[in-house]
Amino acid sequence: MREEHGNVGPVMISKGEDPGDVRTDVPYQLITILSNLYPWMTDGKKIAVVTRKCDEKALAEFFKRGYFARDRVIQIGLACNREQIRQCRCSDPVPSVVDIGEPHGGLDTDALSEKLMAMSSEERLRFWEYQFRKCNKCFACTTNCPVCFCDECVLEERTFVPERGVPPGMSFHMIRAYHLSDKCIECGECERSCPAGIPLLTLRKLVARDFKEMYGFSPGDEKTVSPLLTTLEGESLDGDECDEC
Amino acid sequence: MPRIGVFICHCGHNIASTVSVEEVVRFASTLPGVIVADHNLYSCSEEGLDSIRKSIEQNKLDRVVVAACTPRTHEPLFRSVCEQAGVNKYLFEFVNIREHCSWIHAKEPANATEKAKRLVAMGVSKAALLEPQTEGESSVTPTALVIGGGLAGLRATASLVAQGIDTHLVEKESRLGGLLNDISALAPYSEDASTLLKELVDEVKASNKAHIHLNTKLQGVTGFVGNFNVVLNEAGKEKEVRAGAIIVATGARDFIPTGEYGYGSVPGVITQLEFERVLKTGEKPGRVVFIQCVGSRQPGREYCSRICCNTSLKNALKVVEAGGTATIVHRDIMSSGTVWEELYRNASEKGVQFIRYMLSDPPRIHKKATGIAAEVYDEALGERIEVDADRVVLATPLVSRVDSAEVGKLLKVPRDKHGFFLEAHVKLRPVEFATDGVFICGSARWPSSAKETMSQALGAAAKAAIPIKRGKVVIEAITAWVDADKCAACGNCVVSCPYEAIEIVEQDGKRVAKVNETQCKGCGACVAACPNDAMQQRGFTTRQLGAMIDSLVKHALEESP
Amino acid sequence: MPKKVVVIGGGIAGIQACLDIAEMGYEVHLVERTPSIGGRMAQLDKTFPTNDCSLCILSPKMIMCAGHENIKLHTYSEIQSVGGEFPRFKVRIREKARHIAINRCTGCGDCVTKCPVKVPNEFEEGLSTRKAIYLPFPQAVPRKVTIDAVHCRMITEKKCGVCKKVCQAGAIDYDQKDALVDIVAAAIVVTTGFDLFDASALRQYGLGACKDVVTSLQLERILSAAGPTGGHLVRPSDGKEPKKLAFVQCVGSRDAKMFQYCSSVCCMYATKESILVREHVPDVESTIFYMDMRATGKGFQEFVNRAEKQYGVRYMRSRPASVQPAHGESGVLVTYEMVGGITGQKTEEFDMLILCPALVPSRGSEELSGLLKIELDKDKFASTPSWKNPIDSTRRGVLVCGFAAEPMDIPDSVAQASGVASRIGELLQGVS
Amino acid sequence: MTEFKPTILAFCCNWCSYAGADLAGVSRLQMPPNVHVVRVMCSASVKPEYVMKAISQGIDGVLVLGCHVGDCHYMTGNHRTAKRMPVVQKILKDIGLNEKRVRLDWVSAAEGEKFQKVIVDFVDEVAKLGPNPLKEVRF
Repeated sequence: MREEHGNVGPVMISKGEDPGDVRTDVPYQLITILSNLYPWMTDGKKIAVVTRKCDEKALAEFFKRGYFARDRVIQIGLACNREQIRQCRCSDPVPSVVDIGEPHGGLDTDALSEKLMAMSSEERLRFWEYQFRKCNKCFACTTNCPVCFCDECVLEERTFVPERGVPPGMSFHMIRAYHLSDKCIECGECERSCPAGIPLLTLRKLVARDFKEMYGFSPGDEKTVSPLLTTLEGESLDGDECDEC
Repeated sequence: MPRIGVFICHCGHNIASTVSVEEVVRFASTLPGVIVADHNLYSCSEEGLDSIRKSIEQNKLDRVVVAACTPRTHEPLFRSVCEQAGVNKYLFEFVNIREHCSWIHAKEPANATEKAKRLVAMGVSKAALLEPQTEGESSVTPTALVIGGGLAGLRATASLVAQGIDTHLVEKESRLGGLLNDISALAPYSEDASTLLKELVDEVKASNKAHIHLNTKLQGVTGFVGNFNVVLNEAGKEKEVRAGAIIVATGARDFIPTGEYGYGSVPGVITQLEFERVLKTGEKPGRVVFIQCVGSRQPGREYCSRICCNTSLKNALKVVEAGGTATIVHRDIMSSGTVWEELYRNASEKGVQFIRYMLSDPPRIHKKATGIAAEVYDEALGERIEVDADRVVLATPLVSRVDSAEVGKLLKVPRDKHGFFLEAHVKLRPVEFATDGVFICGSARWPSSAKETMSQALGAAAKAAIPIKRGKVVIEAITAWVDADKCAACGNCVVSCPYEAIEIVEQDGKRVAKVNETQCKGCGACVAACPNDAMQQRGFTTRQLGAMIDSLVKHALEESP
Repeated sequence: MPKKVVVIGGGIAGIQACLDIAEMGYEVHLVERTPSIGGRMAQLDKTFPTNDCSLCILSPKMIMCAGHENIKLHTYSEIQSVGGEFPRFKVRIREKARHIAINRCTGCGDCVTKCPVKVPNEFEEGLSTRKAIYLPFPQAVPRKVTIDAVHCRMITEKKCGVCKKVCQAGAIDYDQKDALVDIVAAAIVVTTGFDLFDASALRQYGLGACKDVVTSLQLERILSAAGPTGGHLVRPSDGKEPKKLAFVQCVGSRDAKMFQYCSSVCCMYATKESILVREHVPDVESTIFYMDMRATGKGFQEFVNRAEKQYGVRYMRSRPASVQPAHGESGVLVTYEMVGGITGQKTEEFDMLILCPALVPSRGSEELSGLLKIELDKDKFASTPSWKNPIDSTRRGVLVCGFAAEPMDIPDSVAQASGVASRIGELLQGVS
Repeated sequence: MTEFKPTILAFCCNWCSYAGADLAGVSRLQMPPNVHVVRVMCSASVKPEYVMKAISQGIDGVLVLGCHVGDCHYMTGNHRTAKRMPVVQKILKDIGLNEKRVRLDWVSAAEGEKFQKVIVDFVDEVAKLGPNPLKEVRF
């Protein structure tokens, strides 16, 4: 990242080029940018990217789907500072290899999540209803999301989100929550980029917690397959056997 | 804009006595895209079909909706009418307002009518989005597989090989013949059961088309009609065979009493099958009392096992012929038809005694100094009488085999609440399963006499032989396809497909998923796995199903009072 | 050239046999005596033990049969003669004159509306009338009218001709003659089914003498939505809704002087009908007089238990000794012996009595057996003595299935009919 | 006040649960007229998106019925349904809806009575939950 004219933006530095005065204290979804760049890297050369822990997980999701060749992406581990961790309510901020920065421990709790789950369901619904009314369907959340892989978004289909106007209906947010349930790496980019200030990261965290409880699975590990894609092997369900047989 | 015709069936009174068909017709005619809405007393009658055919032609319809009974029985019929009138058969949509409406809401006609309207609206909204399809074909492995080497399996195998079809016969025991091995004689035939059985076994063994696998169990089945891959476990060794069709002939076993009538405690109290073995030895039977319905036609096991009365009649006659005496203690003598009724008459005439007991007052068995006494309340006389006996034979029902559950699971075919296999339709498809290419015969379906078993085995053999003789099966056009523009090649579909029919390929410089349609069986698992709207199933596209939901919302929530 | 098979009888057994034989690749000629296929099953309202609507499940099969490329229907036709031997039987079929150009008739029914002659309707078991030109029932296959030459005034007296005037298709042909069709058949299948024994011969049961005594098949028609009463349960004498019904089993069957055998299906259809009447008239009470309750098929005993517990059907083990008219025109008095400890005779009044008569081999089956040179058993059903091939008659290449061989229910008939296809496959394997 | 009659959408697989529903019909098993069956080939083809869309539009309850686990006509189709639907239920819960509005159950072709029981129970349960609050939420 480099500051130019008062704005901090991502910068690409070629081999042999002087990196100059770069900054690493501003959170930015570099993996989303990498995913746009990657198809153009037809020369077979490698690229290094500054990766926070969440970026590392996002990369794992890319590798898993065969979008990036593992050996062409070199990770420069960046440990987030305390302020960044606080903003993301991040529980897992330390990359596997720390090249830059001081490692700090994660936070166990997200105050908003706790508050929401302590509410009655009516209150919780009212909360989200208030939040989602602000949505102006700008698709910033999906565009900036590193693990939204589709070119055309299903949420633009009237089949699934029937409301033509703005704001979209609840299905917009529910379907997005479902799609991210087995791949959201909790980078917080959706929440950061949302012009309406909807606490989207909190919704992700709520669903992620349930998902982990049910299936013992968290996204961001290249080795594990999403439980939504596996069979029940060995598991039995209630009502499996017909009682009368 | 589609041109939709909607046809509502009265089904005589079956629908019309609950649902106001006229009201549904009026409503249907207001739905978008509907050119004509009509009704028939019986849409499936020649008259009904003819009027649909004419309406398609006169109104130049390009989509047809019939609201009647269930697509599971009647869809082919209406599809063929569409074809005859020049409309692709996949432009037909079936709405079930009988099984799913009139029959189950018989006491609330107004609500049922409203529901029928909503169901029709949903069907019409789907129909508007239907697209014409063409069907594929797949070849058939010219081999059959028969599971079970008892009477049913043997006869089915004999028939298939006689028709020139290679057949694998799988038997879990070390010898063929099943229950028949233990039976003394088969009424009403004069020859001994073992002579008859040997004749059939020899016939099968002599054919070079019959491949007999003894000590063998079914281990795994994959594939579909025409091309099943079956893994057998032959005496501990795995063996793979391929088959175009499968016949289930796993039979049944006799119920072993759990202490009823002194079984296990009073000597001389034995089951019918044990008595068959006694008769086989030629031992003098002495005084014999047969007790019918032991463990059947009572709470817990309600059914009548069909063959036990006739077996007792046959054995009672044998007892009398051997100089003994026989008494049959029964609740009803189930000797239906000509042959068995004659046997009943013969037994009566030859001196077999019949005493009727009531379920509420079953016979009691006492041990005596010599022999056994059976105390029975005779319903006809209204008196309690005692009969002395050397043996008490308990006629127990046939019950399903424990391992039929496993066979059912492997083949994905259902069983009824008693564990007998459940055929596709109890009246008109007695030897078929709902699953194409898998058939059923003999006592695995329901207790059957030898003669009935033979008929059913021949029936199942015919059903199995048909696809093999035709050499091909048609693949219904419900397979999946990919909208390449929307596909992001995430691979969810590849992992979700149970048939490994999907792969990621490079197409026009883009990585996309591709469906191999001959492998696709049309389950649609990939559709739900796709995070986008790229994966679609023919006849069940996301737009079609989405439209049905929208329609329900519109008619149930927005327009209801 | 595919080998040919002749199937005699277009009931459910014949239809199923045709479909399976045709699917195996043989050419099938179905010979049916009446103007439509469908047989007895077409007359039934519902079927036991699921109460599935009979025509609803039969109709698709009838239509498939008519539309199959390998099946040729010869309706209103009879077997004239049979020569030759297996596998080259020479079968001569007489296609009786319908007096209709079958290719022109559209089945519109204009002629039927205008025809002035009314005769008892066989399909409705005489409960209503039909015209001299008629379609046997609305779902008939083929949907073509037939002129009943015995009753048509134009044919008998050369007076009338209304149907010809109204027929816009020009399909009426009063001078049409019977046509003969010769077929060399590799095999012949007999599926001639059953008729009802005429229970008026047993005078103690009052059929004919009491207006409110009907046969079980008449009740099926009364219960049918398409039947003579539009599905309303009414008794013949006064058209009123009966509240108390009785069914008598084994009328003529299991009878030493009449028919010794058991007709197999009556216990179950009486149970079914007693449930159905309750669905039509909720407070109707039914009593079934029976000898042995033979509920041996899949789900049958459960069906009987349900009738007894849920529908309040009273099962009475007794064979009524006499049936007399009740006071006046309507109702019947049934006298029967009590059992179960309380002995003695009892006379009870019922609003309507339904007889379940013996089901006998269909009319003409004895003559047919003569033409086919097959033996009958002592009950006059076609003899099928083979243990291994229970659908073989006594003559090679002639097969029998369904009720023609022995009393049996629909699924047993259907299983046998499919079996016929296998048996033909076996017999004709390697035969050129 | 009239008793609340929920509107319910049910997805039934062709091989087991739709056949079970047919059997319930043939057996004349009576049940409330609130349930609208959509036939699909396998429960695995039911996109969770359909369920969420229906709930979002105000449908009071959605039933997804498949073959019993192990009996799926397509081998493992219903395994996937069994994995997907609980996630939908959790999302409902997390945004403040009752997760009982979505139910997954298994009905075989032989279980007409089970079908009736599932329908009666589910209608009863959803009726107790009251109208889907999203019905009144028009964004």
